[in-house]
Amino acid sequence: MGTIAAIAAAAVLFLSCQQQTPEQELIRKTDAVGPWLAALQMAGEKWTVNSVPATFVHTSVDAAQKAFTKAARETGRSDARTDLRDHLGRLIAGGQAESARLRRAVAAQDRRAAVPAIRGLAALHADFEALSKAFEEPSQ
Amino acid sequence: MELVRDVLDKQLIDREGTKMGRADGVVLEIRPDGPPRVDSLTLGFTVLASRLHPRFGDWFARVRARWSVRKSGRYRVPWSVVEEVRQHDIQLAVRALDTPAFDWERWLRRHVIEHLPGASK
Amino acid sequence: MKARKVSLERLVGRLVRDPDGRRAGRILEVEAEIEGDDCLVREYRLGAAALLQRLGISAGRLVGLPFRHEPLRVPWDQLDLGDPERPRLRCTVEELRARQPR
Amino acid sequence: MKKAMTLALGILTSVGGFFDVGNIATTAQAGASFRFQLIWSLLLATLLVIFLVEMSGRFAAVSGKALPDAIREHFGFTFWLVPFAVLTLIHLLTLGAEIGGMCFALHLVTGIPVWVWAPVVAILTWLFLWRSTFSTIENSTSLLGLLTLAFVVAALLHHPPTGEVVAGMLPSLPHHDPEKYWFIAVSILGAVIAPYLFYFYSSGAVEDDWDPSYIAVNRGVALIGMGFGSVISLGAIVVAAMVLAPRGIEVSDYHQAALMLTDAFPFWGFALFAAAMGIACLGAALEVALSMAYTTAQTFGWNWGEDLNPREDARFCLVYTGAILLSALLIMFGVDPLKLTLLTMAINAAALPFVVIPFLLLMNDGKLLREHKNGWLSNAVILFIVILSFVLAVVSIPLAIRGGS
Repeated sequence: MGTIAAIAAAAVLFLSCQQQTPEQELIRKTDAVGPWLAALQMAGEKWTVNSVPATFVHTSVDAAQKAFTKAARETGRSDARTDLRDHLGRLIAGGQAESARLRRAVAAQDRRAAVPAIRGLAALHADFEALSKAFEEPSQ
Repeated sequence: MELVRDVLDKQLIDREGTKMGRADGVVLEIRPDGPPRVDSLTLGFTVLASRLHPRFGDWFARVRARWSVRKSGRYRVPWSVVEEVRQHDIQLAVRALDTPAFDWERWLRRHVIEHLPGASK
Repeated sequence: MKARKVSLERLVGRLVRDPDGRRAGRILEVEAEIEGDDCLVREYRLGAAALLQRLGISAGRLVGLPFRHEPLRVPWDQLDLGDPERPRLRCTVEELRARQPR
Repeated sequence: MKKAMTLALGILTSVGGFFDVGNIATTAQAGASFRFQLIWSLLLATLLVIFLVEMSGRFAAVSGKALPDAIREHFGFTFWLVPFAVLTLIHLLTLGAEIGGMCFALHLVTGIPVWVWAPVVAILTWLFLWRSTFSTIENSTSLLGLLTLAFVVAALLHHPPTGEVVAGMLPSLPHHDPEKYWFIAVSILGAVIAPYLFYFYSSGAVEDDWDPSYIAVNRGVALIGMGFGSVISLGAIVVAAMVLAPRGIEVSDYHQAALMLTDAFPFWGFALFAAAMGIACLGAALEVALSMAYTTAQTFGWNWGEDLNPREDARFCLVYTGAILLSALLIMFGVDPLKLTLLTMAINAAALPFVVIPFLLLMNDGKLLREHKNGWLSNAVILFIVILSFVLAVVSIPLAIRGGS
């Protein structure tokens, strides 16, 4: 068992010594944003075709807002380049605005109002994907 | 018979077939004029605690004395009531409910279980 | 000397030395026999082999090692339990080895 | 005839019991983040759990003893204490995760916050245990558990690319997020090889009065039951890979997983997911709570049995009551159910050596099991997978914590 523990400790040390730039670190800490944008888009689409109930969209938006707030905090705290931080900040603010718009449309049972919100989320998601791809950690 | 393998830690069964605890400890009597004999089996958390470390056992006994519903921390089963040592359990000639081994069980039945709805299936 | 009581579970694992202070092994099993109403101790078994015997497994076999050592058997009258913390043989380890069955 | 019934029921139960909150969480994550690439860890885990469940049933059938009972009897209290403590921790955490899963399923349908449901779910679970007998629990939850087959049907409806699914059966290195990849691999191992599963199984076999004539039945239950169970997990990976991955949805919250079935079943998908999750978690919660009570009662030699009246085994009932209460508190105090689940599954994997090795030693005891003891093949397979899971867990847990996921 001693040998195993030693190997494990060595592996942990080795992997934690791999340096990350502040930009990569920020991308990693905010990596929940993209999946949430995509999930809200899907929830919105499914709501418009009656596949999910309105309450599900509400609670999903609430959960996503928490993740957005956390990501915004990380962005504010980060030492990453200003252009990346500004870009991320705009994306997160956009996500907060579009998800709130989706939530209002769903609450009002207004399918037509939901469509632009869903489109907005899709555009933000595409933008986010491109951004994180640009800063992705090189894999071994 | 091997005392560690066949007696220590074995399930104890009472006269009515109720599982009444395990042989948490075995007490030997060292006699001046003959081979040591098995004096009794002991049961209880205090016995278990002192198996981990004697000092832990003493500490546990003090804490227990303050809180427990039992009068004594260890219950002694004299060898004379051991009827048979079988492959998987030890048959005793007592009734579990009459012994201190069931103090907690009795207390729970009387003070908790009886007050809950649907205690019999 | 009058009768004294000793816990089996505290005896198990104790290191036994012979009168010369040499290690004989640790107590790992106690053999007893029922005689009438009493259950009397016949011998003590010392050493790692006794542990394996007690676990009833060939732990060796599990990792592919052959099962080698027989436990050292100590007749009840050859073990002095005057101080249960420090059990002592009444004979030397060599005498005991010479007396082992087989 | 009775044996055939036992076989059929046993298979149903294991299919139902196999798929629980841990499987839902880990397979959804695996499929969403790595598509088919982590199928190998599911297969590896299934292989081990088949061996372990078969051994556990064989042991109970031959010796008439459940594992905790036999391990303490054979190796003594001090030896058993470590596995016992590890099992207790695992039981409490797993029960918390299952209760969290039920609460989340109710939250999905009602929108009422998860923590509000915790006391309701706790009382419901407790009432089930308090009022019913072992076979009622076994049979009702296993029949309802078949709802989880929805994942398999959905997977087939999506026509997954066979080549990629087969390629995922062989281990490969990830193209991105290696820390996440290994952590999910470990969580899958821990979710499938849940220690409570095979400890519980032996107590269940004793409750059902198995004798050596059940050895063949037992082999069938282990192989077919666990095999089918893992097909459901495989279905969930495939669905997540086909529905969530292409949209860029990764699962960091159960809400994201809840959309999985809506592509295959536009009308029923959402309700099916909630129902499958709720029922799978209820079944597992009952088993985990019982398993905790069996383990504790056997450790101390108390009377035990789910078929007895609560007043005949008061302490046994007290243990499951306390366990449900403690675990429900975790959820009531706002612990995130998904995070709790993933952490628990990784701990399961790390705990494997502690709970499997004493069991393995017992299985090699010729005096106890005679001709039914383990062969070298089972020993080798089990040791290999257990050590592998342990190493992976010990390496990946700190990494995942550092990564903040």
